[in-house]
Amino acid sequence: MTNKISLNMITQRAIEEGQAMEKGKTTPQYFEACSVCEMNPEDMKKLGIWRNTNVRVTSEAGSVVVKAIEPTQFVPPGLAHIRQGVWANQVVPPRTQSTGTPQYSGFPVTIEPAMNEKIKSALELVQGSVGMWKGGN
Amino acid sequence: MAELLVKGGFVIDPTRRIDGDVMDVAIKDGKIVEKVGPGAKVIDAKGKVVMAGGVDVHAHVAGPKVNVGRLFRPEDKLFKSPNAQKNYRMEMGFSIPSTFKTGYDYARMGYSFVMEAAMPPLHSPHVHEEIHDTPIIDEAALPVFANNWFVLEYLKNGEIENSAAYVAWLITATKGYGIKLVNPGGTAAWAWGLNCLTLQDPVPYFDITPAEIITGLIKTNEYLGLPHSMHIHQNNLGNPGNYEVTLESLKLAEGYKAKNKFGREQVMHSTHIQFHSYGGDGWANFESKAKEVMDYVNTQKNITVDLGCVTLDETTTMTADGPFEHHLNGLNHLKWANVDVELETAAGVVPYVYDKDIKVCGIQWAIGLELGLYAKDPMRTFITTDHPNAGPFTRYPRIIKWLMSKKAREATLDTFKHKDKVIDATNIHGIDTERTLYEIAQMTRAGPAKALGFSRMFGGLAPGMDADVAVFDLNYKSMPSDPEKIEQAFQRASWFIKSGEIVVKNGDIASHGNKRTIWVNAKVKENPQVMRDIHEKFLKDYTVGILNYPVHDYLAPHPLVIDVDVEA
Amino acid sequence: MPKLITQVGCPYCGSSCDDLEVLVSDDGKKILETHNACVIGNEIFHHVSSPSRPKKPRMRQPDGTMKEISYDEAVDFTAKTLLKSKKPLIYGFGSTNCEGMSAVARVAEKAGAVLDNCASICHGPSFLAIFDNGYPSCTLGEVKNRADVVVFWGCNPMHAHPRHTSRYSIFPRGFFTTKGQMQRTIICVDPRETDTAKLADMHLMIKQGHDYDLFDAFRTVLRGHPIPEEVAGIKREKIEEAAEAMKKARFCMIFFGMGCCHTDGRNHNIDIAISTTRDLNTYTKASIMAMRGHYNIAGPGQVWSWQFGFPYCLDLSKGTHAHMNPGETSSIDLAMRDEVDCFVNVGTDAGAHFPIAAIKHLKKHPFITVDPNICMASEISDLHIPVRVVGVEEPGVVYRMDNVPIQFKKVIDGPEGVPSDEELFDMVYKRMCELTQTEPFWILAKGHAQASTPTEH
Amino acid sequence: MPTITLKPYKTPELMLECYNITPDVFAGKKPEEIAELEIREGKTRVKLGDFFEASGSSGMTAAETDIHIAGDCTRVKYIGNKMTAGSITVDGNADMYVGGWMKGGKIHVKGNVHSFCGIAMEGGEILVDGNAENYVGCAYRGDWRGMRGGTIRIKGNAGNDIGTFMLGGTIIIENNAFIHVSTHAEGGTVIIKGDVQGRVGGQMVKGDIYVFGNIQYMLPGFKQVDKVEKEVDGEKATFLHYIGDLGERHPKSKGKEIYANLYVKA
Repeated sequence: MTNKISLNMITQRAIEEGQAMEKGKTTPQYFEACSVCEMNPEDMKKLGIWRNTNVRVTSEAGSVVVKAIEPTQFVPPGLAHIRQGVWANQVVPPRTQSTGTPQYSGFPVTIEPAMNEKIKSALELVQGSVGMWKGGN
Repeated sequence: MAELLVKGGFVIDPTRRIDGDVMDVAIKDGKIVEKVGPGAKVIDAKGKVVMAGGVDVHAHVAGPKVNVGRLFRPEDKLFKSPNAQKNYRMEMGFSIPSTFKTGYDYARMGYSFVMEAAMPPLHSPHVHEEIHDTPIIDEAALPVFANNWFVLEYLKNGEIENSAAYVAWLITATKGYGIKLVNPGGTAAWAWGLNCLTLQDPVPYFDITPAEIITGLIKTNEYLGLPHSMHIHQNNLGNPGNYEVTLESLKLAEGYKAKNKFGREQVMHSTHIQFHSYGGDGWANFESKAKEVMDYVNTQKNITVDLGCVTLDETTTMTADGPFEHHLNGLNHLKWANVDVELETAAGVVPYVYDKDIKVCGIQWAIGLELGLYAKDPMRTFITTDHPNAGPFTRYPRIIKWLMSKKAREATLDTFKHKDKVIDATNIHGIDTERTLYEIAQMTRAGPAKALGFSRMFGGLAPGMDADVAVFDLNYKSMPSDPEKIEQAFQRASWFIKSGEIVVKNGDIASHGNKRTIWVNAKVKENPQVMRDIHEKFLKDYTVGILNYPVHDYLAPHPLVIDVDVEA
Repeated sequence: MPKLITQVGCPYCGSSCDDLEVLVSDDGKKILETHNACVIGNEIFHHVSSPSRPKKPRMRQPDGTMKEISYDEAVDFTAKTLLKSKKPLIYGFGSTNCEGMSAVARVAEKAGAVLDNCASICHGPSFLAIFDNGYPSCTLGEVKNRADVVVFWGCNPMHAHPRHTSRYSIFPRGFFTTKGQMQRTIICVDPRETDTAKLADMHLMIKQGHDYDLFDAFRTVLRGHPIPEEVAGIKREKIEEAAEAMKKARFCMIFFGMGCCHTDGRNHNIDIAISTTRDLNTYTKASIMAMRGHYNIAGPGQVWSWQFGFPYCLDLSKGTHAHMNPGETSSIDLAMRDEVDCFVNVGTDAGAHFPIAAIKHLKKHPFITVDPNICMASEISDLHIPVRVVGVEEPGVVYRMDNVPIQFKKVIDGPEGVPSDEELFDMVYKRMCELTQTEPFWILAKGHAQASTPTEH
Repeated sequence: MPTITLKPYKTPELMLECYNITPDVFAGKKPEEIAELEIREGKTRVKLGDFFEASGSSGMTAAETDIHIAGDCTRVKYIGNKMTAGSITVDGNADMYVGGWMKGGKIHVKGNVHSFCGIAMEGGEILVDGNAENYVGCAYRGDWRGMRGGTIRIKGNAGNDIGTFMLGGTIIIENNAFIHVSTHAEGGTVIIKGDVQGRVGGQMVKGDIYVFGNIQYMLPGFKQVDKVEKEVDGEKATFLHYIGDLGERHPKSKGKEIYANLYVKA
């Protein structure tokens, strides 16, 4: 299956993420709060997925598997939102337009279903990216 | 602490009417003493001028608006790092120097004290954080009152006692020093985008006039008997024709007499008078009214002024006069910062280039100097630039040069593109007066020290006073032969001893000294109504809790507290 | 008897609420209850007693595991690493007090480091805009007491600043706004229908990334010129209606957030918002404010501005003077361009909040984390040094989003032997002086915030 | 013209800050002296000779001195910093601040340049054969005095912030540009031969912009007033003439408001 959709991605704060972060980034709450991608049901339909399906999000900077959910705050078709944090930052382009601030919002991504792929933990993602992950896959 | 002997210099000490006598100054334990033992370290001041440490009555050196100026002007730092000295903190900025540079530069000029001229009470912890990080020099800060809701309410009802109780509470809570007025009523009006340009303009909602605020705060100040008088930045600053409002405001002091235990004689200090001595009804016929203003000041013993001299630099204007900065921004279109502070005050910041080739700037330059030259009593007329508004404080030596030398003034005038027009609109060209070193010592030391209530501590070299001694490489016998030498000498003191410690040697910083924060602990009779009002306002209108408002002691770790007890 | 401490500051978001009440156990060691805090603030106060919290520095071993070491060893390692590096980067300060920021600045100056704070990836563009165009702003009490039109542009306080709307901006009844929300018109500009947008009287659902165009349309309309039928996905009538509401306000307040800073144009979105505010002041009173993220992230901007003249991205490697140019001296750019050879992460979690590519670059060199908690950065660090939690175990000055300084309290004692940020960096500084055989100065002049008490009067 | 050749032989670990690579500094110096000039790698002070082999000869004055960098300068900042005369040629790429605060002379970079090329330039010429990153011909942070004179020509693409706060001089981008052209400008000319995504002339007070390609998102503050024939950078074409930014303040001359001009090829 090569079902893919191109969306405009933003990554911003959510209260669920804020609360979970203060609990700890290795907690299940943080995982629940941040490893999700909010997208419009219309776009899910185009992609041929239901809500709560794992998807692979790929940008110019990288790729991450997250769970597609229906927006908790309305997102129009064409736009997608991953709450700020470890998963979002796997795909956020580091380019700053020479201002110092990365492109956290407004960058193109492709999204494809990834039903059988596992969502990695925060620690696995971060340690894995610098070759320090000692856990299994 | 070691003993020091400053030997054989030309001593100038107006507090004892000493003018150029060759004498020694003895120092022990941070104080001037009659004599010291043979083991004292000797500083050879032979052929040099010896004065007390300078006292700056009015500068914006610490606090939120100063820091806005620093923050929003990176270009004020670019390629400007002239004084980097090894093993001292970096020194950054020109018109709004970093705190470290501020302390170092004042010390290099032989100054021991600077008054931060406008502290927004809500931001007082910030002011004290910066004062703490300013090395060497002693500092105090004046909280602003003339647009404060409490004060406006009490004065509207003529309640001087309540006004005094509130002022005492606030000065103590903020570790402040006295009563500052900035554009009375006008800044409160600015919260709705308005202003008070005359003394009769009613303040929106509060239904009080600037004139009533001014007299109310003179009365409040004398009720409390604070070391300093009320200190006013008048209404209608910077506008052509404003000298009339200025004279009207000054006249409000008539009939009031100073009541205090600190030797202060004035009831009103009118600051940066240069900005308030303008004639004409527009920029086209803008002219000097320095003579008219100074003629009045000369007759009134209960008024002191400082000059606010324009130094012809690129600088940064900043004032609690919020509407003025908005107005200025409309004229020069550079960046504009503003902060309205809930219940208390406001502030604006705009960069400004005083260009010698612009006629108005030349006239402003002349007005500041004319005021300094027309003054009959140098003990009531102090040198300032309203730093950084009319120019940075590091230009004081240049102002001294201009005041001391007609040749220097003429040389500057000659560089103006519109020299003739400036001459037409001012009197500077016709003034031959040249200030003496004695008068300069009055205008930078003895005078401001007295006006601030410091005459027992600062401004002179009498035994018992703080051992703040500056040695300048100037020959008293041949003044003012070379005006450039005057500027150079005052820019970098040969020696500066602050609180008995050598902090400057050959113009370089030698020590971080023993910096102090000076504040007034004002006590009045318990006033339940005022305390109730304060608690209610904090509960309802402020966004900060009352417990978190007073400045914690650790922020002023080296305090010099002056007790004022109205009851006693 | 447990003790109720009132008017406690909350070390979470830029609202810096200082009206929390914390019930503390008899022995002053445990937090029993918190009142008035939002869910996030509440979490912080309770998290300090988490058993998993480290109480000693941990050094990475060759096999990848972490081993506890003493603070002296940690200080020594940090001092030597900083001295050895050609250009270390010290970054963070989202969660510490100004005392800590000041102590770090002294270390950074000595180390010839680049000193940067979280604004670099957050409100940095707001600084750039303020440099270029100024900042007509006010304190939050002015909003509470006066604002009758409040615009939230690219910000979502209902999520990011949970009590902002109730303390300052939508609901509170102020001196001139006695009817609270009833008296305020709320305008929200956001590409999503956020929970803040749901509270608004007018939601302009802007096409993502076109904020600059929409501001330009507002300004054009305000000057009485015609605009196209639709700009940034918003119909002309709606733009005119919103512009009219802002112009007719007695006090118009614009709050903006990451929707402006994180998207195309960055600083320019804010720059033109500032121009719009300036324009509005021709007609009425208008003010603008950055919705700063952390409770004291305005702090480093203040402290470093008075110490060096720049709020962030300070390159102190020149020795004689500080240099600042975001885009060059900013953390992400330095990382991506391999311009630094040591990374010290203080009071933040770059591991979680930097784009991962930047972390990969920084990990080529020594990587040190100073933070009370285990976080992503600590778990990839060579050294993790725990410190006390400011606002809970450590008092100090913090600057709220409107730059109002608030003197935060401590409510309980920190874990024994764990220093504050300030103490830690003073130790590092002293060690650096020993190693370089130079005189320390200006040290401990302020004393520590520990001794903090207001004068009785 | 006497030429000093610098041949890079070592790649620095960090970036090199070479404020000294200018004809003004090189003039009158022998290659051995030039090799001794101090440059910076982070906080360490190193010598030009540690990274470059210097040969050839310099002229007595800057105007008589040519510098040829025979290699790549991807990790070298500040080439031609504040130069007043003479010339520099770089055979490869150059990093940030090429020709920063430049007053005269000529710089030719045969590869790409990074950001802040020609920052606060006052005169002279910069020619880049490749692409430029962002902030071509911009102002230093916070300064309202951006590029005041001289010419910058980028033969490839450029990023965002071209001519921000520009007051004078000319910038030519021969290919495409991203966003923000002449933002806050109060003078000067920017010519884009290719396409621009948007934000052209925002907050612009005075000055001229020419776009030969397409502007994807036109700002609402620009209004078409005319259609004109013009010869621009040697190319004759018909342009739609817009004025703006109507949302910004504008000075008046003889009672009439002066606007900035935007010309888009019809």
